[in-house]
Amino acid sequence: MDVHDPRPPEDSGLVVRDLAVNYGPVLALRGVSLNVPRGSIVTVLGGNGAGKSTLLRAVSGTLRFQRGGITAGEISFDRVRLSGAAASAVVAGGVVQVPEGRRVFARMTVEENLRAGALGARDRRSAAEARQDVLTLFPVLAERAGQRAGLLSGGEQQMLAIGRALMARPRMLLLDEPTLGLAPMMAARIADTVREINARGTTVLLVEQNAAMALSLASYAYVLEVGEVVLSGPAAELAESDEVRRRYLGIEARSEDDRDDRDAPLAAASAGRPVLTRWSA
Amino acid sequence: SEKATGGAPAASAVGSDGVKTGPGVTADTITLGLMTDLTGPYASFGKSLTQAQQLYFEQINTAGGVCGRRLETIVRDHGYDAQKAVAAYTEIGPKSVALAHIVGSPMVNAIKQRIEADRMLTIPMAWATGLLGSEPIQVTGTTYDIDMINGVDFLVKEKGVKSGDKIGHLYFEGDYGESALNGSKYAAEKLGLTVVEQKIKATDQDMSAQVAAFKAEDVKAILVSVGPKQTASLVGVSLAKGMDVPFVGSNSAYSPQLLPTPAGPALLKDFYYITGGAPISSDRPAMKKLAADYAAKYPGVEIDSGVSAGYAAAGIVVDALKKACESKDLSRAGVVAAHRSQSAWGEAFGTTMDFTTFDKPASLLSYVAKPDKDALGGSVIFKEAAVSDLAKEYQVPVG
Amino acid sequence: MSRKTLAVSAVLLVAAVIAPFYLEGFWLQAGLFAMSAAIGAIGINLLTGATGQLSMGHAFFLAIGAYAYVYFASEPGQGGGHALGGLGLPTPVAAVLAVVIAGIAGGVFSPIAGRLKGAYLGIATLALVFLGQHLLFNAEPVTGGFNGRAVPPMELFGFVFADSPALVIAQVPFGALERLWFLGLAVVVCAGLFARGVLRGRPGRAMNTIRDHEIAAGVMGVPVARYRAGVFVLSSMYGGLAGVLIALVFQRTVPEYFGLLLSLDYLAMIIIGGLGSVAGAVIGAVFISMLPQVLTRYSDALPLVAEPGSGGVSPAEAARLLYGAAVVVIVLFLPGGLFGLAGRLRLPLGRRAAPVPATKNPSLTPSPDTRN
Amino acid sequence: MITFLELLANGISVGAVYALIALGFVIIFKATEVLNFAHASLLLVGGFIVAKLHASVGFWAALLIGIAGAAVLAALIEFLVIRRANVSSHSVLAIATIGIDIVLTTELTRQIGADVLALGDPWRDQVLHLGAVSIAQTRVAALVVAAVLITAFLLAFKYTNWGIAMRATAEDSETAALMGVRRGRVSMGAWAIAGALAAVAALFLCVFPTPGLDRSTTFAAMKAFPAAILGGLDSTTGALVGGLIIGVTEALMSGYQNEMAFLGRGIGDVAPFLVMIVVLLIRPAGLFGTRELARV
Amino acid sequence: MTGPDEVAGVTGTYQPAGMDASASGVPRLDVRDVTVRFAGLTALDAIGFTVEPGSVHAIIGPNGAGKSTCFNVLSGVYRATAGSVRFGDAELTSLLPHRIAALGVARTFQNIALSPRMSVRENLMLGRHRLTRAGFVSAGLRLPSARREAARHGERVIEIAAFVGLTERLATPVGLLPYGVQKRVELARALCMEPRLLLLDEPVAGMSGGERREMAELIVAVRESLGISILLVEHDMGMVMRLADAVTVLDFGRRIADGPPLEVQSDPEVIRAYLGAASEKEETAS
Ligand SMILES: Nc1ncnc2c1ncn2[C@@H]1O[C@H](COP(=O)(O)OP(=O)(O)OP(=O)(O)O)[C@@H](O)[C@H]1O
Ligand SMILES: Nc1ncnc2c1ncn2[C@@H]1O[C@H](COP(=O)(O)OP(=O)(O)OP(=O)(O)O)[C@@H](O)[C@H]1O
Ligand SMILES: CC(C)C[C@H](N)C(=O)O
Ligand SMILES: [Mg+2]
Ligand SMILES: [Mg+2]
Repeated sequence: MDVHDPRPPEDSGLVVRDLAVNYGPVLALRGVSLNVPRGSIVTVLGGNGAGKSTLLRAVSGTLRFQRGGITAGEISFDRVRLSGAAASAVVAGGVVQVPEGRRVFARMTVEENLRAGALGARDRRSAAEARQDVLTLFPVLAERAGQRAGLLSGGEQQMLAIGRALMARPRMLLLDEPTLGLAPMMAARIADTVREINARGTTVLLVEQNAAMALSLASYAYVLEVGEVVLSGPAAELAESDEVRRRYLGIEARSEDDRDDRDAPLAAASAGRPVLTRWSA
Repeated sequence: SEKATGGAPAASAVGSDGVKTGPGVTADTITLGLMTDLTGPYASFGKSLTQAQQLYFEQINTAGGVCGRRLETIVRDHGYDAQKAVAAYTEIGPKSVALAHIVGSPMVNAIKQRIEADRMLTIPMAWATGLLGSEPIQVTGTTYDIDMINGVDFLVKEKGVKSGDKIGHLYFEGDYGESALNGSKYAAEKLGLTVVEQKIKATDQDMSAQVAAFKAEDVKAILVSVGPKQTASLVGVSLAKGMDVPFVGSNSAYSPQLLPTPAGPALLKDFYYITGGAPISSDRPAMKKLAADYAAKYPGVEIDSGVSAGYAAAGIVVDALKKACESKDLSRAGVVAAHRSQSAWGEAFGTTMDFTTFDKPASLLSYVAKPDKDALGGSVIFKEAAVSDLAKEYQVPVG
Repeated sequence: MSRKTLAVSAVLLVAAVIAPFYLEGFWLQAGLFAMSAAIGAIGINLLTGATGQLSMGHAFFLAIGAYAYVYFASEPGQGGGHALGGLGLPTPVAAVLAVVIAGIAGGVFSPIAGRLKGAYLGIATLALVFLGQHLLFNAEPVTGGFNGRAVPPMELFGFVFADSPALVIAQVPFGALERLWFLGLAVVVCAGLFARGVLRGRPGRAMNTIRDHEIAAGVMGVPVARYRAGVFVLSSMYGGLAGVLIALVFQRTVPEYFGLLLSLDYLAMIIIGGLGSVAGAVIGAVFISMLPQVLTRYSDALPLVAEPGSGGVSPAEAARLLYGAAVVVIVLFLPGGLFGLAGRLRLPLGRRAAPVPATKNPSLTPSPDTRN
Repeated sequence: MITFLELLANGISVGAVYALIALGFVIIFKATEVLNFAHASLLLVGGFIVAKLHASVGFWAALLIGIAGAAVLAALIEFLVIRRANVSSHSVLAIATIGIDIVLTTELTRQIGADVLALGDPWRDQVLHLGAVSIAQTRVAALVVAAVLITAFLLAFKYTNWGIAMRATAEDSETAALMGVRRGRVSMGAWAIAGALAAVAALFLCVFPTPGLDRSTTFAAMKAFPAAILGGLDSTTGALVGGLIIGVTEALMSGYQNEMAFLGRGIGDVAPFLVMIVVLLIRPAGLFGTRELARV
Repeated sequence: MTGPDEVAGVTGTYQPAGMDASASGVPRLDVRDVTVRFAGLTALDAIGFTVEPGSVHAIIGPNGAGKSTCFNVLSGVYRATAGSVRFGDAELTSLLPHRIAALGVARTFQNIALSPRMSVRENLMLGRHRLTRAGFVSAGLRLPSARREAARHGERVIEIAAFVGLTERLATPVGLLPYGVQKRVELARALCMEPRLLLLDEPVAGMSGGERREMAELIVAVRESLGISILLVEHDMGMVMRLADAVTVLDFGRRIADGPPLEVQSDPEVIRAYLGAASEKEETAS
């Protein structure tokens, strides 16, 4: 894995400066600044509702679909301004997102989903090539080419979603929880894939609940809480921090051995949980 | 409480001139209701009716009014919708002494009960047989069945249809079509003909299937009791498919608006329609005057059968009011009674009507009219008014 | 019910009770149309609003109610040139039976209603309207064909809801409309309360879940097809009840009335009033049924609206233009309908939950294929 | 037998017109999942423009303008209403199109008034004789046009990027946007095309066997509903087959009305709906429609 | 690979604290030779396993292995092409979903399937559907019986909400809640059915580490206090290892392993198909 300078020049790659986003009355992001240097993998961690997906939507220009909007700040990719641009312009600029929850086109076949991915591609001729790459990466998609995507299993759909995004041959990939619901082996595969895609020169911004995996992939990490960046630093450093371990890795205390933690009996009545008795009626 | 309710019979009063009055009549005005169709399928007809009647009332007012009172009108558009008609009647009924016209038999049917309860003289602009049998309701001239009987008679006498032949009848679902069908079936039975029925809805536009069916039965003539558009399609398709037979329509089956359409030539060829009221192009002085007055008041407006029909209907109402005034009773019941005392009305308009009974059509005389591009109103008399023997024998089903 | 809603309801009720003493017949009749429409709209809101089943066949069930009442209540006789059947039952019995028959008609349709969704169900129910009118025109011994039939006035414990015998209360002559007003009011209130109970109770939850996530509903123990059919039957019964009332107001049934436009009116009502609630249905019903009446009545005073026959926009046209525009405007700007608007205006006063954000797979007709 | 063939030919030829109208429903449904009730008024607009202009600019020019006009109007509907509506379901949008239809139809019928407007087509009332059976030339033209257009759209939906973009947008416009699809363009394009189709359909609906365009023309569009549903709302093939089935059913039932008098006269208008109901009982998504997928 | 007999031997040993499972009315779930075919695809190929009363049984396997399909068969959403599922005396394969629910089989969904505009309370009350009777008439007329019923079950809903930690959220529309909380609402709704068998499809997917832990504790608490059987699909191997008494592994619709967690975890076939070589070091993290 290539080690980047943790503080790269501010103007290459994706630059987000002082971003504020709201959904109607709900303020979802406040003063968020981050930087994804060209060629790197950067991850954003955060609990549910922290605003991770919102951040990606802001970059992709799809906030308005959720009745949201950017109220302040700027986003640019390789010095091209993205804030305010239409979603199609962002894609044309080489920034492609794999949305949270897969969102495959359920009624279209796998093949058609892949073709949809190539719609916004800058270079139509390379679509065939891209398709070849995707099918090599996920052979199951070739097997299921004619099946309607809605009938794929969750993991298969996730592969399709990533494959679909790769069809546009992005320069930058935004991944929103790509391993959600994936089997461990598949999650590992996805991790390898991300690494591989990155190695081919695609910049990656990764949003993950699976913090361990994300931190192992990324060179730099940001932690988002309730719409604000509360922590940031080189991924390896963050992985060592107590706060991150407790909240995102689900490990109780630093000192405890991992294996012990896992084997420790889960206390049912922990934290004063009320007891539920059987209903008798 | 000063509440004016539609339900309760309003008290009659006697005015200072000794004339008994009721709803719709004050010391100096008489109010007539017009329930017309200005936005529905018969909008153009309704418009002509309304304008012709307003012309008539204006002329009467200029000449001093009726019984020392000015005639006023309240016009309500029901758009050929029964609920709107009911609503409109509730609104204008209590304020009117009579309804100078109401378009469409479904609308009349919808408020029939109330008209009878209110004893409100009403002139329907519809000629279904079902409208007979109600004292305050006066259908003008013939009903559709009489027209069709006279029409079949015309086919046999002048168009070479003979006993044993089949004739087609294309008709609308609803009382218009079905009362016309009653007439044709009656006449056919008497004359040894067979009727091939084809019932359609007002929304049907293309008569190809019906023509095919008629053709299959080898009909010798076709009766038409539908709307003008369906007539045009029927006639056009028949000729195009080489079925060259005479067509005889009810009075609502033709409209001069059809002449400029591609079906125009076909209509001019062998199509006739039967009507109890003379076409406006007929050379009676009353008609000529009406045409002139109407053109003067509404310059550039097309004249159709609605003009003469509406004008005559207005005349019926005004004459009833005049008669009622003579007997010093302008209450609704008084007006109906006065109206029912006339046995020979309308000579001037070309059809003499007898109003003394209400379970028979006021007249059995039908004209045969024929489309004509150049004539006023788009049609001319082809055959003067006559009653067939069949029509005289015919027992009108009343109910 | 909060204290405020209670107060508002009380005021409305008092106003409704004293109305006949002040309003002229035209308004009473318009009010009765609105009441009938309200009942029908509550019914279709149960189906379309709460359960997510698009129905364009509501007019059919109104027709069933109206004609069944007439048939059950009339004595056999002659009319329109042919024999008319009738059972001559006491009118309240006839009314109840009419509602039941409408429900049965809905039940007969349940193999379709239980299986179809969305646009497919919408158009399938559209077929009912055409089929219904075909029957009305052709089943003459029952329906009187195109002539329709006279509607026997309702008679409850010897009290006749008709103009005669004359009745004067507080110096106001009480004709058919005044009497029916109270009958209508009672029926609307009962129908509304019943629907409210259904919506807020166990069936209502099941209906909403069927709308939002059919499979989940089934897995949680809701017999989905049976519930769908059941709601369809209930909504048909509301339609039938509305039909009985409208027949009593018209005093005559005519087949033309029960057409496609009537069905569309009902859909417009629940959109304009607000989907899924009783109050929304009532507000929408009042809006749609009063709009043309008001415009016609004040046509002289309205600048845009020309006198009938004078060539401008007639009141009827103006009403339709407004009605169409209202539907569009509400869909665009007031997703909760007028009832939702009322709620929003109340917001500064009362405490209300924040508006629910649009979900990713929002559904009146959920598409379960997306794995949401 | 001749009668049967003639009725069949009639049915097929009317069916072609229904198919054209149904195709309009299908396209918009595919693009936006909306059942477009305003299609009837688009029909009226297209026809109205042709009728008003043919005398001054000639039929073909008028037809082009009519097609353009209806397309623009449809695009406007998309732009002003469909795109902006924030609704909880597609049924609500369908009801919104009812509102649009009411507004447009009211205004247009006001304009048309009581007239019956001829469209000035070149076929006039000529018929084509095939042995003993004769068909109006307009209907032959309609059949050819419908077949060509429907095939074209079938291919376009399947194989062009436009088709893919359209279906993607219909399913999930947000995700489609993430693919770089310009949602506005796609769905507006679909509406415009449907509008254009409506004008073409209006042409065939208002020429020869019918006398011309008038205020009741929109009602004819109602028959295309069972056609579209019967075939499957999201299938172009379905539109064609559905249209033909409805046309033939209607023609046969009307033609053999006498033999079927026990069903009540006028059954010809109801029969299409009955056929549709029967089909839906067996196939809830129509003959060619995609069944809604259900999985959790 | 382990045979069915051994499985029974292993899993049968579990007894919930202070409660005799068989006596508490929780029957055994017996899945035998269930096959599900979709056009051209065999999603489940004659699989079988047994869930002992009161135990936590996990189904794991790669994506698309047929786990959710299996759940769908158990809950009546899909009809099996062949095979039998017996829950006590009842044969489930021929029953509609609501009939299965009536037997006390409850489930959560891989993708949240709540009514977003209804409040948490209403969503939970839906869970009581099978236990309540009020129909259109009694609800419409607000008969006393319906009111009493609503009150009684309302109380139980509050109890369950407290147990799951939703007390504060009862009045909130579900659509407004964060994802993790919605997942808990799903669980609570299933508990509201008073199930004897609880099917949990990826209960912690999409949750952060902290939330996963909480959910796992909750599941343990459910088993402890109710003694019901739990069938669990989960990709979080750490969680499966901690919670499950027995594990069935599916791959391409076939059962490739079945047995106690530790045994299954070291099965080479399972490592090949599911866990991958990386599993040894990966599991600690998740
Ligand atoms: N469409 C919307 N309308 C209103 N508020 C929204 C909308 N989408 C998200 N929010 C709010 O914005 C905030 C951030 O949400 P976001 O989806 O970005 O979080 P997230 O970090 O991606 O969470 P998760 O891990 O659950 O995916 C949350 O408080 C959420 O409730
Ligand atoms: N309704 C259906 N029609 C056709 N194929 C289906 C259907 N439902 C599921 N499948 C197929 O069956 C296989 C098993 O799917 P299932 O959802 O059971 O997998 P899973 O084990 O739950 O996977 P995951 O862990 O990804 O959720 C998949 O290949 C899927 O495509
Ligand atoms: C001229 C029309 C208004 C008459 C119509 N045919 C009817 O009887 O209703
Ligand atoms: Mg997110
Ligand atoms: Mg699954």
